[in-house]
Parts: sequence; structure tokens; C-alpha cells
Amino acid sequence: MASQIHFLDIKGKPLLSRDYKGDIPSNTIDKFPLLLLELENSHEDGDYKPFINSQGINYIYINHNNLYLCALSRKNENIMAIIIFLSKLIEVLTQYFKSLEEESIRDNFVVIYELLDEMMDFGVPQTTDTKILKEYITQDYYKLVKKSADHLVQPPQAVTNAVSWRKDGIHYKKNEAFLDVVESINMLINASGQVLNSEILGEVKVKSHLSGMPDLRLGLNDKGIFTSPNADEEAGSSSAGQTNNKGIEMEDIKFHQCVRLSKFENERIITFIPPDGEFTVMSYRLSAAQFLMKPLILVQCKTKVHKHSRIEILCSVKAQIKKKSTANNVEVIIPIPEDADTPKFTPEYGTVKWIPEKSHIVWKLKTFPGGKQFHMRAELGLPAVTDPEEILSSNKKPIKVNFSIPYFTTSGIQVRYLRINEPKLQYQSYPWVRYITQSGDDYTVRTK
Amino acid sequence: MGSLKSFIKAVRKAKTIADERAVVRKESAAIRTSFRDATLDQTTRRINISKLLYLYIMGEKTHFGQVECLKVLASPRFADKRLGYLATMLFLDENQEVLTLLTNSLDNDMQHPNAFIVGLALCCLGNIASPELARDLYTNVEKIITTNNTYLRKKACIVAAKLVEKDPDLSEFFLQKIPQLISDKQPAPLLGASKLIQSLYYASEENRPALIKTIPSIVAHLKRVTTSGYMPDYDVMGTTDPFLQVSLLSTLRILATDEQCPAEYLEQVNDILTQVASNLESGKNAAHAILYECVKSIFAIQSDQSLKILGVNILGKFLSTKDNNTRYVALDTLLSVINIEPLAVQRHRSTIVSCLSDGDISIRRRALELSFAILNDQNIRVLAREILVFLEGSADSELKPYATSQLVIAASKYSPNDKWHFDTLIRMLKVAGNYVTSDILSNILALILQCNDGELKKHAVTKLLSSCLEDMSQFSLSLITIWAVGEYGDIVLGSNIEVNGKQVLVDEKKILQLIDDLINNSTYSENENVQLISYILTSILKLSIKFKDSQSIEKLRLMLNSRTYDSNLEIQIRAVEYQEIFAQDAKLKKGLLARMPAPPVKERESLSLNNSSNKKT
Amino acid sequence: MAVQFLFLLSRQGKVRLSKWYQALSQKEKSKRTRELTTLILARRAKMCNVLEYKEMKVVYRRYASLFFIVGVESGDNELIALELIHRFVEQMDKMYGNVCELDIIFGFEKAYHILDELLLDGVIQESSKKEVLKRVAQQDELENMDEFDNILA
Amino acid sequence: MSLEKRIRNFLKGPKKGETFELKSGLVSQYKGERKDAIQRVIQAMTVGKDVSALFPDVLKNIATYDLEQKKLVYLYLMNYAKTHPELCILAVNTFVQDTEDPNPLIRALAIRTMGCIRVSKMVDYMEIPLLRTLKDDNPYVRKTAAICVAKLFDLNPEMCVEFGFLDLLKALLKDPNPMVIANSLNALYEIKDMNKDPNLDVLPITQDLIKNLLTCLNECTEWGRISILTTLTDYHTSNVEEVNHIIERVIPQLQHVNPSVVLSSIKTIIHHLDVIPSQAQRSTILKKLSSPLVSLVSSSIPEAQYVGLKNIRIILEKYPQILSKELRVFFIRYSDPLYLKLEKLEIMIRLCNEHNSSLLLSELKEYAMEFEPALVLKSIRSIGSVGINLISCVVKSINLLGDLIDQRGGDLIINEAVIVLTNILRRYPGKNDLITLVIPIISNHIQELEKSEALSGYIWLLGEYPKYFSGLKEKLSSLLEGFLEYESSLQLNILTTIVKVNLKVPGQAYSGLLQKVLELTTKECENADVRDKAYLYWRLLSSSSDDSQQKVILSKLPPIKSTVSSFNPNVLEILIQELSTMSSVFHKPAFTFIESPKATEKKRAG
Repeated sequence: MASQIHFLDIKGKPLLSRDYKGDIPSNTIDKFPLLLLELENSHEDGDYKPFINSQGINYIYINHNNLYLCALSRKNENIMAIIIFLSKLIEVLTQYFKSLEEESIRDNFVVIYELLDEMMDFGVPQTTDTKILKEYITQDYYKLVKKSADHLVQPPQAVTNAVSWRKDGIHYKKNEAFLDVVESINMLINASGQVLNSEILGEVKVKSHLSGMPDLRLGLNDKGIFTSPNADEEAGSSSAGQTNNKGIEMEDIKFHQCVRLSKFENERIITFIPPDGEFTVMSYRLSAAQFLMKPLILVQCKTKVHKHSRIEILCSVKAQIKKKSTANNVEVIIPIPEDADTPKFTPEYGTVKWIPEKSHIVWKLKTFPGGKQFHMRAELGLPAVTDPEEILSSNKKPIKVNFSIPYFTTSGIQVRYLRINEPKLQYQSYPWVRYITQSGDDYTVRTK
Repeated sequence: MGSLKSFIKAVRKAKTIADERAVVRKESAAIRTSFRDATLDQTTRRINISKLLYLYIMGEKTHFGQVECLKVLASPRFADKRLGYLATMLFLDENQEVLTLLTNSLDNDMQHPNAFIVGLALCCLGNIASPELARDLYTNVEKIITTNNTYLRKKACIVAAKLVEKDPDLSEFFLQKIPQLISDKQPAPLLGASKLIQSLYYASEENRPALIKTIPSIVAHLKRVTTSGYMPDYDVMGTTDPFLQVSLLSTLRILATDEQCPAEYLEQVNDILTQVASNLESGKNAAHAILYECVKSIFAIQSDQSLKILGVNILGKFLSTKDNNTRYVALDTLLSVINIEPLAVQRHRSTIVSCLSDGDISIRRRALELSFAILNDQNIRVLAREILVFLEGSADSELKPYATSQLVIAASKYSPNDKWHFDTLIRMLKVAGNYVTSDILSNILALILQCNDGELKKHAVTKLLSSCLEDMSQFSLSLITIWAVGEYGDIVLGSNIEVNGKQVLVDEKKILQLIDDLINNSTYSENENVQLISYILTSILKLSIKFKDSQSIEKLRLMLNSRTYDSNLEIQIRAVEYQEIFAQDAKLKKGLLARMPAPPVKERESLSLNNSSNKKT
Repeated sequence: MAVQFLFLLSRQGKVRLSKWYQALSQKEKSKRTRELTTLILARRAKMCNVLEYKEMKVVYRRYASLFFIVGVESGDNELIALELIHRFVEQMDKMYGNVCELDIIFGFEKAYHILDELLLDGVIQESSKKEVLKRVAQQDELENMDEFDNILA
Repeated sequence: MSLEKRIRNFLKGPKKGETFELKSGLVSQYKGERKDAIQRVIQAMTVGKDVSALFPDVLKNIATYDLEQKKLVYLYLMNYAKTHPELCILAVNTFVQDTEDPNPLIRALAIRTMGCIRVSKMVDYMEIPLLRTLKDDNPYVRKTAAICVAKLFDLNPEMCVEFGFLDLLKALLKDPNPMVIANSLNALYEIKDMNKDPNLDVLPITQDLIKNLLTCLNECTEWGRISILTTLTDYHTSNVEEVNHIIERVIPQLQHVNPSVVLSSIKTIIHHLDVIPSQAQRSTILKKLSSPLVSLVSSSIPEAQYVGLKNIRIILEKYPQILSKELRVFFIRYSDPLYLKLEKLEIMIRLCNEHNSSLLLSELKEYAMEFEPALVLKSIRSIGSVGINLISCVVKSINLLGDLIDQRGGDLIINEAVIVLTNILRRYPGKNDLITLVIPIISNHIQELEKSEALSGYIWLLGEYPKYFSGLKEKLSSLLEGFLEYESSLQLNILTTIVKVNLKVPGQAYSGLLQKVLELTTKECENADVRDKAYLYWRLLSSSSDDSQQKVILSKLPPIKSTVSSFNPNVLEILIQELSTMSSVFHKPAFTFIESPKATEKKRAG
């Protein structure tokens, strides 16, 4: 799939490389910085593409933490697979080293080479599951390596098993499973408080502390899921993406690879052997139009710029949720010009902080009871000499809002049951469920 | 807020670019806020400015510190002034509005009893003077330029040069100082005077006669420097003051190339160039720098034959050195020699050609431009071949439009015969058809139109056709082919051509196939496609009277028809008009579509590489 | 010859000192710096030290971990530009006593002081090796006297 | 010592010392030191230093029980094998031994590395170990050996076939382990790409194979699934039952969390879809694709989103209804990189219909107020497209464009708006109300027109609606100044317009201009295309009847249908077949930018 994989710094200089196939000259990557430069120059025309084809070589790369991961290939490869592989590589390395950046690459080159060897062979992706890789590629060999060959670390069975995500022989004294149903709300609100677009991104997360090879069955109150596709054949369409009178319309359900997809497709049953520890068993997306007519947290903001001297901001925030609910850790992030100074804040409630490196101010409200409204005034200085490059840009930047509301899902989805069955061990087990609604990455209010 | 040192350390400690940005932005914010503090002590102010300097080096914004710099340099203390001026020169340029606030400080400081403070103000003015500042402050400079203090005089000269550049009307005040300035024997003021002479020379033609009169003095200075013994302070690897020598030589060149330069002066210049060039021992960069400057002068002024030979020999030596920089400047200089000593340059042809495949783009650029410069009717076959090799093999897409244009121009001038001419152009289209400018493309089509030899025309069109059938990825080749097929379809129909080693009969089907492939399988940019389709439409119309088979003709009509809704205006207009013509009676059509008369022959001037690179449409 | 700009670049591509003798916007300066950084770092050691860039010539030279880069007009003498770079390096070496990258990072003001005595508006103003350093040292002393005055006052 | 020398010494000094130090470390009597030295050698190799000189010393450390050290030595061998082919052979014994090691990890490592040592002599030693490992009890070893067959083929195809490795590999497609099957499949694909022997059928896709793969699909890792899906797409059948079976098995994969599995599944389904005879059934299946398609845009990796969008655009052209309700998903986020924003606009404009048009227009207005020029321009274009697609929106679009010019102005916006406005009039020709709305906007900004497309539009309007412009003659004659400097497209436009005006306006008022433009284009102009057109007009005007002149020159342009670009049908078909590949993001068929293996071979040799 890929002939070579490179880790490069932000300027395109290689940090670490692996050649899998030998069909591309090894100095080819040296052209990358120049190609990047050419691309950057075309950026303003919108000609930029995250892929380059130059002299018969395809450069496919993704950007992460000021690093480039780049795959080279001569063929018309499956580019989506390559990109996802590269992102998996980032994911695995991040789980190995906490964060992936120039320094962690330099410091861990031995392990990275080993992982590259194990994750791809002759350009074909192999194992990309960190849990399994960690079984036999460790950063701390001394614990595992014994004096003789017999005791050497072995490839875990799981690598080649049908159940490639769980090893045998896991044992817990107390068998527990924790479920978190997390719904993230993305919302685009215009300056007058109208909702332009909204969606719920839901996730059911599992933390499994279960022994043996347990088989789990998850029951939800989603009508769509539990209606068999054959039941309404006459209507000419099957259920997953279809509106149902009382049930919740889930779109775009995605399952962890442990879930038996065909079982779900045919019988609408979610069954799986879970990986050990934490993972997301399923995710879904809902168009929120049917649940959310108005913003959960409403922000209104007026900005007045006095050129060469100061900027004034008047902001109000209202929790449009049930009176008995409380929003926690509410953050209203308001963009301000890059060259502002001398902040003065007067919040009615909560605290305001200037974050100059991000060119915004953050108004934090730790707890925010439903129905309440608060105001905040801010004033910052602006330099006498205006920044020649400061265009309209910062004015158009939207306000971002973060929050979380516990004990409640916006869609109303509920876990009905989680049945745990380990055929051999037959143990007693305890499922726990929590619900939370929170802001997604993109809960934003447009400014005028 | 900590010290500068702790700030720099904090920046360096940041492990990621994001961390670094955070440290920098936070500090920048703290500095901005600190500026608002009216009670700030001078030390903190200085630290703020120093930190801003560091931000500046890192490419961060510093516009908000401009006013603060002006405040700091207005302080009476030297340390403040020094730092204030340093920062002002970096943060401000002649376009900044706050520059007017600087006038007063500069005025005061240039009259300061302390020479170093005067020096700072001069340096600042010299770096960032605007036309207004120049007019406001020239009298100060006028005064300083006659001071006895060498340190200030040398600076004042360069500042004066700058002021004259900003406002040529100020020339008169400094022109009269030249005789005195050029009689100075000290190297530094001479450097300044030399610069001032150059500026005055370019500022106004009126200045020139007076300046030319300095030639004997400059020659004398050069003589003195070259014959002086070892001067440790000015010696660079055995050469005395190469900076001064180069500066004087370049001034001399400017003055001596002036039409009004009298013959006796020219003779003096010739002599001194001979002397400088023959007395230098080459091998070291400093010496090469002077030799290089001499050679440039030798070929710029009216010089003796013997001197020219000397110059050519020096370049020959340069070309044969291992040092790439010397080789580079030699290639660069040969370009200006070509008109004066063409034969001498021709001798280096093989070296030049070999540089076309050098690993260094700087060398390749020079070699390419030189290759075209030495191209003539004697060597065109050889050189054209080399250039085609370059076009095919090289990855320098920025050089290719230049190379194709030049090749076409050169081929028009020097081609040994018409057949060779067409064959070369078609080969060029095959290897670099995506790097041909629209102007040159028209030129190639015009050449075909102008060709009166029927056999040759047929040869050209069939060759185009077979090349295009082999490879449709070269835009200009496709465009020219499709036009030629439309205009001369009758000539090629029925002939056999070779495509990828196989014999192929050119019939109506084949041509329809070609059109179809060009429309459907080509992958040109949107703009190119519009042009291609436009050409195709005209060809279709022309072919409609050349085709015999009614089915083929109907296919042509359908092709026209399918474009009558095209979102591109030009294509739509064409398709609709042509559709109407298509429906007219045969006699009228024959008249309308008779052979197109040839366009006027246009002479094209050779281009230089720098001007042509941005011309690609 | 007139220098249009000068900057010092580390092998990692970080700018260590920069001075522009042309009036350009910050954005344009950054753009040019970035482009030249990429172009120069991609060049091999054996290549010549001249690069044609926009309407000018860029002359550079590497000393240990630092690239010294100057832009000159296209008709200027590239070889004397190399000498100029070398002179600047020599003077810094004498000033700092065995100059290294760290000296310049922490003591960039000194480097600017040398530069401003060596070049004015991009034009070389002093070709004596001693004079530049002497003048910089004298001004350093003046600064110290300020401090002294300060203490007395 | 001069500065120069000192610096040179500084540069060279430590280098020599370093190599020496490494060398002595590699042959140290202490294990720890040796391992440390190997690590440092690899580190030097990583930063691009040439440490090939240490080859013999590194090689001495190959026989070790320390797995980590073994891996490092192997890594070094792979890197420098080409420069030291002879020395590599010294390692053969260790490799062969290792393939018999009791530990499957070592066996796999050895066979994997052997294949990566691209030295032709190595081939001779590979036969026995490869045969052994292909039949290994451990699936981890077998899956590694399967890939090694492809490596061997790359080195020596004849031998690979002769010794029966290809057949062994094909046999592995029936292995009980899904990972082994997937790797064998991948290896066969690689071999297929490398193969130059036309008589060699590397990967016959049979009904049996498909059956087997379908059962294996759910057992596989995500990567294995992609390989299987590829094979399913490469399979051609007209058997409806079979197709139903395939689609049935593939549909569950649309729910996979890995976007490349999802996209590959979509591709497979689309590939087989046409075989299904029932229109209703086909559209039911298509409906199931819409949610998964949308999910491609919600990936957290912008590059993956971009690939998703590019593929969606292709699929949309084939199936325009597939996402008709999904406009909002494609709304631009402020934090999106520019390339995503532009691509989202492309999708949005293709989803525009009566129901969502006013929502779309108000979004487009927001985008047109942004600061990135490319985004602003495309938004303006899109506003025009909405008006052109839907007659109900045309007045709204025009007013929006007029507002934008008034509020923001600037050459960029004006030029783009004029292009769009001209196109709107081309969509609704002859409508007086629209003409009187549009032409004043354009007339007010003639001085600012620079872009040739905008000028073209304006010039055309002069000829099409001459009555609506004041001072027509001055306007036309000003166009003739500097005529020869214009690009050919503008020259053509001016020519046409003057010819038209001449026919439209009775009398001889414009004959002077006509004379002039014909002279310029035929006598001065070199461009063959412009000359062709000029002669056509000239001959037409001088030789034909008024009637034919009118017919040809004053023929009305039929209303255009759309200004949204679409693929040429042939290209679209190819792109549909090449979904998810490089060509899907370049929107160009692979053959146009991928070199054939033959050409590649030539380059490698040369």
C-alpha cells in the first residue's frame, strides 16, 4: 500500500523513515520541503491539497502536532486506507508515548522502528491495535527478556485470532462493567440566537473489568435499532436511518470492531466480546433538530472596537435547560484582537481570564443552574499603531462555548440492559451506567 | 516580568512549537500591558525593548512597540538611545506613519556634541529615511559630511547617498562636496564617497559631468591601494582591502561607461584595469572578487583588445576552477561577454553544455541562459539537441517556459532548413508541450501557416498527428495538432503515419477518434480545456467541408451541437454560430472556410531569464 | 553593492538574527524567510553559495551550525558578498571570543552593534578589521558610564 | 589558527571520533556496551548519517538472544544491504537458524527480514526457510511468510513461480486463519501489480474464492476487510443472486468505525449495484449509503474528511439524489482548513433544491463575508449557481450579489460578481426585469473589471443588450485601444461584439469600428484562432446574404443549464471504479498521473 513512511518536522525535514518496498529512491523525500513550499504558496488561491503527485510519486500526508506523517507510493493506492493507517499510527504512538511530537520521536526511535515493523509489512497494514501491540512490543524489555530463548516474549494469540482485540486468561476478582453514555452537542448559532445547524454525537463507552471471554449484549431504547429490518419491509426501507414515531432516530451508527456487525444488521442485537479496559463500543450521530429548537446555553455578545485605543465587550449567557438541571464548567470563549493588552473584566458571576496565546478571553462559570442568566463586561487596550495585517479575520471568528450537563442525554437514549455472559466462568457481574450531555468540538456562536 | 535571558531560556525550553508560541504570545501580551504603565522605570523599559527585539528576530509582530522605541531613544542616556535606535531601525521602515515623530529626535541628536550619538542618528536616518525625512534633515547631513571626524564623515556620505535616492532634488547640496570627499585617502570615507558618487550618478543626468571628473582621483586611489604593501588591518588573505577595491572599481565602471567620458580618462581606466587584473594572484576568494569586478568592467567599458583578451582569459581560468562560486560567476559574466567577444565564449561551449545537467540549479540556470546566448547558425543542431535533452530530463519546471520560448525564437533565426525547423519544434512539443507560452504557441502555428512548401507542410502535419496520437498529455502539442488537422485535414486524409511503431491510416474515423479522445480523455486544467475545446470547434467546422462520409459529418455536427449549452461563454458562442454556418449551403461554407491567409511574420527578441519566468499564462 | 537583507539561520531552520534594508511588510518578510529557509536547507554542501531568488541574488555561507544569508541586487558582486559575510563572522568571533550559536542567541544586541558599524543602509561603511570593534567597544564603555552616572546620581 | 580552520576542525573532529567510538563499542567484550553501540548506530542512521562503514562490526552482533538487539541488527542489515551485498550473505546462517527457532516471533522476524534484504544472492538461500515458514503451525509466522512470497517475487519472479511459491500462496487463501487469508490476498495483489508475464494468472477471482472471502469478512481485522472488499469489487458477475449475497454481506460493514472500511464497502456496493434489476431495490440500497457517506465528513482527521468529500462529489454525480436531505452536514466550520471549506461548498451547491435554497443562500452570504479570498470567490460563484439552478431564487441571488458589492466592494468581489451576473443573464436570456436589475450593477463598476472572464462577460453584454448601455460607441472604441495586448479570448470577444453591434444597429454608425477591428485581427494579430474567426466574419459579411449573416451572428444563445461543473461521462465512470484511490482525490483517472509499471521499470534502470 505504501512504499515508504516518513516522520517529518513542520518544515518537511525527515526525522525517521522506514522503507518497506525499495521501489522509490531513498532521497525522494528530500524534495518534500520544496513541494510543501510550492503548495503553501498556492494556499491562498485555494489550490492547496493535502496530497502531492510529483514526478510519478504520490505523497500522502497528514499533519499532527506540527509533524507530518507521509507515505510515498507510486501506485494508485487506496488513499483513504493510507490516511487512516497514518492516523492509527499516530494513535498507537500517542498511546505509547503520551504525546507524539518531534522529541518523543527522537527519544523513542527504537520502539518506533519495532512498531513500524509490526504494523506494516511490505507496505501492507498488519496490526494496529495498541492493546495487542503492547503485549509484545514494550518499551521496557528488561522485564520480559530472560537469559534463554525459551522465555522470550511470544506473539500474542490475539494478533492472528478472529478476536484480535482480547487476550486469553484475563482475571478480575470483582467483575464489573461501567457504561458511559456521552452526548456531545455541536451547534451553530447566529448572532441573534437562532440555531442554524445542530447535531448530537453520541458515544457509548465501556470500561470492562471482566474475566475470561465474556459475551455481552447491550439493550438500548432506540426503536430503530430494535426493529427488525424485515418488519417493515413493505415500507420499502429498513430501519437504521429511518424516522420512527416514538423511537429515536439514530443515524450513522458506528460500532467498535468487536461488535458482530452482521448480527446487528440482521437481528438488531448488539453483541460483543469486549476488549479489556476502556473502549467505545458504539457511536452515533443524530440530527438534533427534533430535540433542540433553541440553544442549551445561549450566548449574546456585543463588541465595540475603538480603533487605536480599546475594545469593549458586553456578553450575556443563559442556561436554557430545566430548572433542576445544572450545567457544569461552562466556558464562554470570546475572540479578541491579537495585539490587545491591559484587560479589565467585570463578570456578574464566575471568572474571566485573558489567554493571549490564543487571542481570546475565557469566561468560566463553574456551576450554572438552569434558567439563570449572567452578564459580563470586558475592556482591553489596543495599540496606537494598528497591525497592518489585522484584517476582518478576528472579528469573524465565532464564540465557542464549552459545558457539561450530567444525568441527562439530550436525545433521551437509555441503556435498558447489559447482559454479561462468560460461558466457562459463569460469574456474577455488575454493570454501571452514567449519562452526560456536553458541548462538542463545535458549539459556536457567530459574531456580527 | 523577568529578564531577557530568562525569557530566551523559556522560549528555548519549550518542547513543541505550540509551547513555544504560548510562551512568546504571553510575553508579548505582558510587554504590551507593561507599555501602558506610566510609572515604568527606565531599566524595565529597556528590558521590554530588548525582548521585543528577540520577538522581532523570531518573526513575531512588533508594531505595538514602535511608539515605545521612539520614547526610549528620546532619553538623554546613551544606553537608552543606543537601544532605542537599534529597535527603531528594525521595527520601523520608511512607510510607517509614526516616522514623523522621529524627526525631532534625529535633528537634536545629529547636533549632539557626542559623536557616537550623532553616529546613531545618522545610522538610523540612513536605514529608514523616507522622502519627507530626507527633506527635513538633509541640512544636518550636509554639515556633518564636511566634519573632520572620519567616523562621522564616512557615515554621512552613505546617509547622503540614501537621501539623494529618496529625493533626487537634494543632489545639488552634496554634489559640490564630491571633489573634497574624493580627495580623502582614508579607506572608510572613500567607501562612503564612492557610494555617494554612484547615488548621485543615478539620481540625475545633470550630476554626471561633474562626477566623471573624479575618474583620475579614483584611478589614483586604486593605484595606491594595489601597490601598497601589507596592511594588517585591511589585508584579506594577501589582498589589500578588497572591499574598497571592488567599490572603487564598480564606481569607475559606472562613470567610464558614460558617453561623455573623455578618451583620456578611458585610457587611464584601461591602464588601471590592466594593472589590477594582472597583478593579482588568483586562488583566493577575495582576489577573485576583485578580478570578477575587473572583468565586469572590462566588458562594460570601451576597452583595448589586449585587455579584453586578459578578461576572457580570467574567465577561462574561473571556469576551470573547482570552486563552484567562481564557476558560477564566470557563467554569469560570460553572458555579458558574448556580444563583445563571441568567439572566446564559443570556445567554452562544451563546458557550458555540460553545466546544463549540473546538480545545482543556480549553475543550470546560468548554463541555460548562456546556451541560448551562444546559439548561432553554426551550432544550432548540436545545441538544440542538448536543450531538448534538458527539456525532457530536467525537473526544473520554472525554467522550461523560458527554454521553450528561447528555442523557438532561436530556431526561427538560425534553423539550417525548414524541415529541420519543423522537426525540432515538434520534438520540443513532444517533450515539453506543457511548458509553452501562448505567445510562442501562436508563433508555431504562424510558422505552419507561412510554410509554402506543400510537401513539407504535409510532413509537418502528419508528424504532429502521429505525435499527438502517441501522447495526448502535452497541451500545446494537442492544441497545435487539432488546429492543423482542421486547416489541413484534406492534406493528410488518406496518408499512412506511424504511431507507436505501427502503420496507421489517417481516415475520417481516425480523426473523429482523435477529437473524441482529446475531449474525453485529456486531463488539462480548466483554462486549457476551454482553449482546447474552442480550437476543436473551429476544426470541426473546417472538417465539415473536408469530410466525405455523411455519417462522419453528422458526428461532427453532433459534437458542435453538444456544446451549444456550454457554461463557458466563448465555447457557447462559437458552438451556436458554427452550428448555423454548418447548416448553410455548401457553396457558402466553402467560401467561408477557404484556406486561411498566413499572418504577418513577427520578429521576436530573445529574452533574459529573469524577465521571462513570470510570464507563463 | 547594497545588501537588501541579512539573516542568520540555524540548521534546524530557526532565525537567529535578521535585518532588512528594504521596506517590506512583516508578512512578506516572513514569507521570504520561510521560502529561503526551505531552499537553502535543501541545498547540498558542494553546491555554489549563490541562489537566484525573485529579482535578486541570495548569497549564503555555512559556519558550523549557522547559515549566514544575505540578499544582494542581481548585478552585485557575489564574491565580495561572501567576503562580507566572512568579515562579519570574524568580527563576531573576536567580539564574543570564539563565537557560537548560543552567544548570538543570548547576545543578539552585540551582533547588531557590529552589523551597524559594518553596514549602513546595506552598504559597507568600514573595511578596517580593527575600527569596527573599536567603535563598538567605545560605545559599550559609554553605556557603562551611564550606569556609573546613575549610581552617582 | 584561522577561524575557518577552526570551524572546519570543529565540524570534522567529532565525526571521526564518533565512528571510532561506535566501532570499539560494537566489538566490546561487554554485552551492554555492544547493545548501546548498536542503538547509537541506528540513531545515527535515523538522522541520515552514513554509518555503512560499520557493517562488519554490526554484523558480528547478529547472533543474540536479546530480541531487541536482534531487531536492531536486522534493521541495520535491511538499510545497508544494498551497499554491502557480499557481507549480507554472512548473515544467512543466522537467518536460516532463526526460521527454525522455537519462538514464532523469531521465526517470523527472520523470514520477514530475509525478504527485505534486497540482494539478489539472498534469493538462493530463501527457498527452504520460506517453504518451511509457509507451512508453519503458527498463523503469525504463516501470515508473515505469505507476504514474503511477494518480496521474493519482486526479487526474482521466475524463481518464485518455478519453485511453486505462487501456488502455495494461492493455497493459503483457504487457510483457516483470516489474517493469513488477508495477507495472502494482499501478497497476490502485489504480485499482480509487479507481474510482467501475460500468461501468468496471478489472482483468479473465482466464485469459490468470493464465497470463502465473504465468510471470512467479519472475522478479519479492519485492514483485512479492506483487502477482501477490494477483491469483491474486482469481481464481476451478472448473477443477481450472487450480487444480492455480496451486498447483503457488505452492508453491515457500513457501520464499521474505520472510514476506509466504510468507503471501500460503499465502493463494493456501487460496483455491483447495477446488476440488481429492481429499481426499487436499488434505491433502497442506495438509501443505506447516505448515512455512511455523511459519516465520512465527521471524521476527526481533516485529510480523511477531504478524501471523503472528494469521493462524495463523484458519487453525487452518479446518484444526485443520494444526499438530498443532508445539506446542513456540509456547513462550513470556522476551524476547517481552507481546502475543506472549498470542497464543502462544492458539495453544498450540488445539494441545492427548492426546499433548502434560502437556507443555503443565507449561509453563502456568511461565507462571502469571510476573509479568505478563495472562499469568498467560491461563495459568490455559488450564490450565482443557486440563482441559475432555481428560478425562484434568481432575484434573491442578484440582490445578494449587489449587496455584497456595496458592502464589501473590492476588485476581487466585483469581478467575480460580474462573471456570475453575466451567467445569470445567460440562464434567463431576454428577461427585461432581470436585465434592468443586473446591467446597472455592472455599469457602475466597468472601471474595476480586470479579470478576463469578467471583462468577457461585460463585452458580451454590450453586444447582446446594446440598448441598455449608454455611450456604447465610446465603450467599444475604448476596447480597441491596446487591443493587441489583450489575451486572445478577449480579442475574440471584442471582435464578436463589434460585429454583432454592427448588424443590430441600423446604419453605418459602427462601420468604422468594424473596419478597424477586422484590420487589427487579420493584419496585426498572429494568433491563428483569432484570425480564423476574423476571416470567417469578414467572408460572411462580404459574401453572404443578410439573412445568413443575421442567422449566424445574431443567433440567440440557448439558455445555459448550469454553471456547476460536472465530469465528462467517461471520466465519471472511471472515477466511480476508482473510488477511494488517489484518482478520486485528484478527480483524474489513474492512467493520467500514475506511470505504468513499464515506464517505472525504465526509470529505475536508467
